[in-house]
Amino acid sequence: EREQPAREGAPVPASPATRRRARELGVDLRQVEPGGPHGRVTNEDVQRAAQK
Amino acid sequence: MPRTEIDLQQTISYLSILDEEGNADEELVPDLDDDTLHRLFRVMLLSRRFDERLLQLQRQGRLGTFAPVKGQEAAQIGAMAPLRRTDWFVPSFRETAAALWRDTPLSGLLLYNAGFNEGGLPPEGNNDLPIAIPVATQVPHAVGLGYAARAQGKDDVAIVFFGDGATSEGDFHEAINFSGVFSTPTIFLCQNNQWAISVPREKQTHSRTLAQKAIAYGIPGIQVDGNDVLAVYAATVEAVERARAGEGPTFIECITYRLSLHTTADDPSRYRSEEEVQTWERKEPLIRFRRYLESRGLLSDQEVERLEQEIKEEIEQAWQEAQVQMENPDPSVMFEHIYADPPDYLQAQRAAFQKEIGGG
Amino acid sequence: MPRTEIDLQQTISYLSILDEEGNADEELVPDLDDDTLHRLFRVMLLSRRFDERLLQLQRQGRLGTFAPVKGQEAAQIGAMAPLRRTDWFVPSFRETAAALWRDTPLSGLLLYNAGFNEGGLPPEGNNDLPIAIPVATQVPHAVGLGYAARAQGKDDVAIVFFGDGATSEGDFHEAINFSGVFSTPTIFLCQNNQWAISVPREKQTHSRTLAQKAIAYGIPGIQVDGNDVLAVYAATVEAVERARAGEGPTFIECITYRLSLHTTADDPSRYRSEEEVQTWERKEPLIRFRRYLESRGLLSDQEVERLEQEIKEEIEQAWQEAQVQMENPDPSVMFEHIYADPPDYLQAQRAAFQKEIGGG
Amino acid sequence: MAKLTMAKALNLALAQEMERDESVCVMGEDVGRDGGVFRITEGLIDRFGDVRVMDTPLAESAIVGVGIGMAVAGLKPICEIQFSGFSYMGIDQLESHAARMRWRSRGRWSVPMVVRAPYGGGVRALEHHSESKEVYYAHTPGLKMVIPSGPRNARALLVSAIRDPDPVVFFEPKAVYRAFREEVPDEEETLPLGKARIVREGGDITLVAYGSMLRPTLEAAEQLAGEGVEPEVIDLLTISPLDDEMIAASVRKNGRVVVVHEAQRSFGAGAEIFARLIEKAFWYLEAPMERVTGYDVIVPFFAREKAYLPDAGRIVRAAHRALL
Amino acid sequence: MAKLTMAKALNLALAQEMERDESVCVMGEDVGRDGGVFRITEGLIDRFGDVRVMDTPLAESAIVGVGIGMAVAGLKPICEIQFSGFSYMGIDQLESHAARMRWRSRGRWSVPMVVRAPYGGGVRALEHHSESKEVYYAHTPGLKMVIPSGPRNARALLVSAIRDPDPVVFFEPKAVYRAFREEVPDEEETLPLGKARIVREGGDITLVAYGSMLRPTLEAAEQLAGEGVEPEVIDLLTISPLDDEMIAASVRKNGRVVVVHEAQRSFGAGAEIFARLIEKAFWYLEAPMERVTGYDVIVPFFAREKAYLPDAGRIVRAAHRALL
Ligand SMILES: Cc1ncc(C[n+]2csc(CCOP(=O)(O)OP(=O)(O)O)c2C)c(N)n1
Ligand SMILES: Cc1ncc(C[n+]2csc(CCOP(=O)(O)OP(=O)(O)O)c2C)c(N)n1
Ligand SMILES: [Mg+2]
Ligand SMILES: [Mg+2]
Ligand SMILES: [Mg+2]
Repeated sequence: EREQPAREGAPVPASPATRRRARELGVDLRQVEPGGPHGRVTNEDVQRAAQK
Repeated sequence: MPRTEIDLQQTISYLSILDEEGNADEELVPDLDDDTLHRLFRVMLLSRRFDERLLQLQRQGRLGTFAPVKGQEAAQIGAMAPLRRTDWFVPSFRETAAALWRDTPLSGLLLYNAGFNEGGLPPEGNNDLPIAIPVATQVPHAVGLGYAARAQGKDDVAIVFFGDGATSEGDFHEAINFSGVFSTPTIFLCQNNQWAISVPREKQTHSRTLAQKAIAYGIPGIQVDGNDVLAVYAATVEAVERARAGEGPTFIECITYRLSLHTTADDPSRYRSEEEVQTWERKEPLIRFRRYLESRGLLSDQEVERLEQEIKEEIEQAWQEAQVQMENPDPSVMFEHIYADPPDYLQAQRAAFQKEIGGG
Repeated sequence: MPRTEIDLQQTISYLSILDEEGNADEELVPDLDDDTLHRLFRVMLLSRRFDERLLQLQRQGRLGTFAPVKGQEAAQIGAMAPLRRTDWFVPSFRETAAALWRDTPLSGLLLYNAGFNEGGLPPEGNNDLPIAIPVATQVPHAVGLGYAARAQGKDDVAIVFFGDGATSEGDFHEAINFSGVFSTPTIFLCQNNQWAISVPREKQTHSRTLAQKAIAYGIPGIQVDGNDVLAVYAATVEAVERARAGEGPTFIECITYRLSLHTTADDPSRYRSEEEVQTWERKEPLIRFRRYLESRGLLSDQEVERLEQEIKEEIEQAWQEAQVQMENPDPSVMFEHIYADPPDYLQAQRAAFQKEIGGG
Repeated sequence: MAKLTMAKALNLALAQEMERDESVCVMGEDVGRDGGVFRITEGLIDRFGDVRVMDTPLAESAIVGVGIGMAVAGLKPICEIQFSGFSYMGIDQLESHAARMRWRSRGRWSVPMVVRAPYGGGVRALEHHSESKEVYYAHTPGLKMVIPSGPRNARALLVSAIRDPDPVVFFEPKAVYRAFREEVPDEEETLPLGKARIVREGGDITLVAYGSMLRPTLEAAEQLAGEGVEPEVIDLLTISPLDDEMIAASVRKNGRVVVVHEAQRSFGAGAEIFARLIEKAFWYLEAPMERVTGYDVIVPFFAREKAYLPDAGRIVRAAHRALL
Repeated sequence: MAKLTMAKALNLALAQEMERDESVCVMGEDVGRDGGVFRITEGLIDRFGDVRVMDTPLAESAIVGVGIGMAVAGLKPICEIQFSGFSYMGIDQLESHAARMRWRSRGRWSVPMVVRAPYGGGVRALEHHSESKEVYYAHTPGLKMVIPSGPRNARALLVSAIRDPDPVVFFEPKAVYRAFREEVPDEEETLPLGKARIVREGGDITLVAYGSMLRPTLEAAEQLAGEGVEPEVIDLLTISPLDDEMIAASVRKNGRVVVVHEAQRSFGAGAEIFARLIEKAFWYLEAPMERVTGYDVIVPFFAREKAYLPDAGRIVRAAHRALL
């Protein structure tokens, strides 16, 4: 795992399950504040973003 | 004590009945009725002409690579003829002549050579295995088939064909050794056509004959003039009788010659001389057998002409039939017969495939 | 023409020099100096006692499964003795006696039997291959080694050991055939100990002898009394001389007997009789050779006693050494020597492994 | 019912099938008089004779090749290869003919044969006697690859394999042959090939194993349960065809998975399981899939066998990583 | 520089290595006088003689086994197996000895051998002549498995394989042997084993291929580019050891990947690539990974060959799915 700054087009690090939840909740991962290691967006991050 | 020679209790003999000129040693001519003699010639001629037609079609790009059998007609047909339909025929990849004796439809062989799996279907009612390409790997199959026949209380035998090159493979060795131990009714018919692609017989093995390899297994071995259909027939009859009587296997080395190229992808001029081929052309099997039959009043020029015409039409008819079957090859045929019952994942792949070729 | 017998131009002989009572055919006794005769006996005795100690240790659970060599000491040591250090020794899995002739450290053999990869290191300066377990697969290696020696302008030979069971394998066949074709300086030393686990010699193959299998390859074959170290030596000397002179391979069948079990995981009472074993015990190699040496004034009871003591200490010493090396086996040794240069992924696995065993 | 070892359970399967169907025969090195080096075929030659129970010469390619001929002629040969590490000598006959005969002959001929061999490590055996190359056979269309884990399923799967109309390669975990006993019904029992089974249910993480690796995986499951994690344990039973639906359903539920096999890691069966899960459960993966496997080394001589083989500790640690 | 076919490029590699190092020899069926059925060894016997260029008897296990002996003694044999479908007869010698000799002898002996064979379909060949079982060798520790894609890299990789101190199995895509020419330097050139190469850069999706599948993959890349998608194409070159770092770096960047191989799908090399990506790029996967492969059937006789082999259309459709 390596640190990398988010690039235009590069994937936001997240598990496939998190991506599915984001899609289901209408959340754009690129707009979510990542709370996991290495800039990873977690399920909790998505949940939080959806509730806003 | 001084060295003592071990008595091996077996010898290897050479058998020849019909010489190159078509003169037969009458005492040795096997018991064959006129119809069978005629059929032997007809099928040898059919094989020869079919081979020529296949070569033509391959050069035109209508058929794929195949292995011509020119020169080996007597060695194959003479060996196939003593067998019953229920006896097992285990070919390698060059046994077209033997297959024709077994009434294998020409259209099926054409389909096979045109790259259609449908061409692999053995003729109904025959105990024929399909063409086997990895050299010598079919030899153990004939041992198992023979073993099974005896276990099932049948007196069927199994004949397996293979070349000189095949005798160098481990499967050849393991199979014949099994056969010797279990005394299976298997006839090991070696088509020594002097070449294995570009490797001449002398470089394949250091034994003077191939027949003597039988001594390694404690089974009878005999060498015959493979271009002499009567000798091949006689030796095979003996082997078949021994096998049916429960006396086990026999190894028959047929000395013959591959008059054509190894396969249509081969260029023999790279490794053998035209003189050698000419020398063997003079010994080829059809000429001498025709002369013999003529001397017996069983064949005439007109009869041969008639046969040629009949054969030509038969081949053309088969080619027409094959071409009909070759139109619109349903590619999903490739999913058939992988298992008796296709598992789910394979059915899913077939469905996905069908969707893709349907348009996406 | 009538069948003609083919002259095979070779025969298979049987050689015996020293009979069961220890009487030698003086005309045939090979040229061996006293030191070598003495060493032959010493190593045979060392092998016998080491075998017994290994069995003891295995029954105590200190060593794993191994293949005892009891009864085959003459067949192995007689065959190994004519070779130089630079000649190649290609064992199967039972050649402990031959390995001891080659001064293989006992501690290494003990380590191997205790399941340590370190025990596989061949002795320095020897052209010895490690133990080969898949039956007959080592036979082609000796063909390649011999071929290379000649290609490199050396006169080294290669001797390969294998059993009666091994002669049924395809690799045996393919290898010897290669050797015959390329005339490699390879000695094929068959230890016919009458059994392949529970399969007796007669069920392994239908040939009366194993030596006659040489005829299949057009190479010389000889059968010898494998419990007669002088006959084995003499036959091997001949084979070595032929090979060194560029005259190619020889097949030597040593008639011997596996006096012990197949491996320590075997129970011979299930498939052979005690009477048979007793019959062969009477023919075993050490007794007759001892008598012969005594008759030559080269051995006495006191000398044998001294040897026994020396050997006992040598074995104990080796066992002590081995046990020291067996303490604290570094498990990461399993990552060594997979490749000359360990690729990244393997180094990563080794690091991860080291971390796991470190504690987490 | 009786409590049988796997060795005895396999013997029961063989004996009952040979009794039921006289075309069934057994062939291999030392299978007759000796009853097989692991005694799996014990007693069969006395019961069924030496035509149906063949002590063969030492020749694996012929054991398979002659078996193929016997099968084509209508027998049902069960070929024993003494150790899976010697099966490679027969792989050409399996790939080139056993797997193809039905297809090549357009269904005219078939090869209802079983090739069985003890596989895997854990019994302090010699080199080549602890191998686990099931992938060679799983990657070969026309074959099936089956690996039981205990006495009862071994018996049931072997019966199904014998009755299967196509060639089945049957690897028996030698470390389990006599490791424990289990109730095995006297009356015949089969299990369908190609179906895995859930050995332990749980909603937190899926552990997939087969063969001798089932036991350390169940041990690991116990440890995890003690930590408050509920693992679901799946025993594959058949490697090919793979029951990817059962595994995928479990992973879709749990989101986290550890696959365990003693075979070397790279290009091992675990990779294909991962691939199927990508194809069928991708959107439910919460964490990277883990595989606990043999290292990419040659199986070491037995003094280091334990270090090579996956154990409960390694599986638990992998589960912890998957639960992050 | 000259524009060479792959066949000629391989021939160049062999000739130059044999010139440079007299321990290098060539052995196999019809490799001498005939120059090999694909003429890869053409001219070598005239230049180097029949001790270094051996026309062997018809026996694959011995070709490998005798080669092992030659290698242990210090020669560098390049064993030709006439078609990869016949290599299974030699796999026991490869797994049991070539792969193990260094390890078994604790580094005393080694087997610097190359076993090369034409592999794959696409040339309307007979049964068994279009096989692609690279996984058998990739799953065998101690071996390396290399598959070039074009003339230049074939030459460079073969030189490296010959110089490699360990056994290398070298599969040559026969469909590419004479399919096109490429500039190949006269002076010697090598490529490191175990390193893939990026053939085309792109930021939208990663396409991984090898051997004869590179061409349809590049065709697919062209089509995708025409649709406004920028594919990155990686040519593996070596299957084992796999350059997972290069593939993972690309997938971490692109998030979407299609793997292409003609080998059967299940337990194929694509599965291991998926597994490595799970291990190294999991968090960057934006869609299920796709694999475009041969079906899990026996390679059909050539009339249906095109339907079996992956083509640009199938690859494009898989890319579309991965881009959803
Ligand atoms: C195991 C194997 N290796 C290589 C080949 C390629 N090949 C096809 S035929 C042939 C020569 C066979 O020689 P022989 O046994 O004498 O039969 P012939 O071609 O002369 O009929 C070879 C090498 C093959 N089919 N199978
Ligand atoms: C290819 C292979 N198959 C099976 C075995 C198991 N096995 C080990 S030794 C042996 C019998 C070998 O008999 P033989 O060649 O006579 O040698 P011996 O044990 O008598 O020395 C068998 C079957 C093996 N090691 N290799
Ligand atoms: Mg073999
Ligand atoms: Mg031939
Ligand atoms: Mg023996």
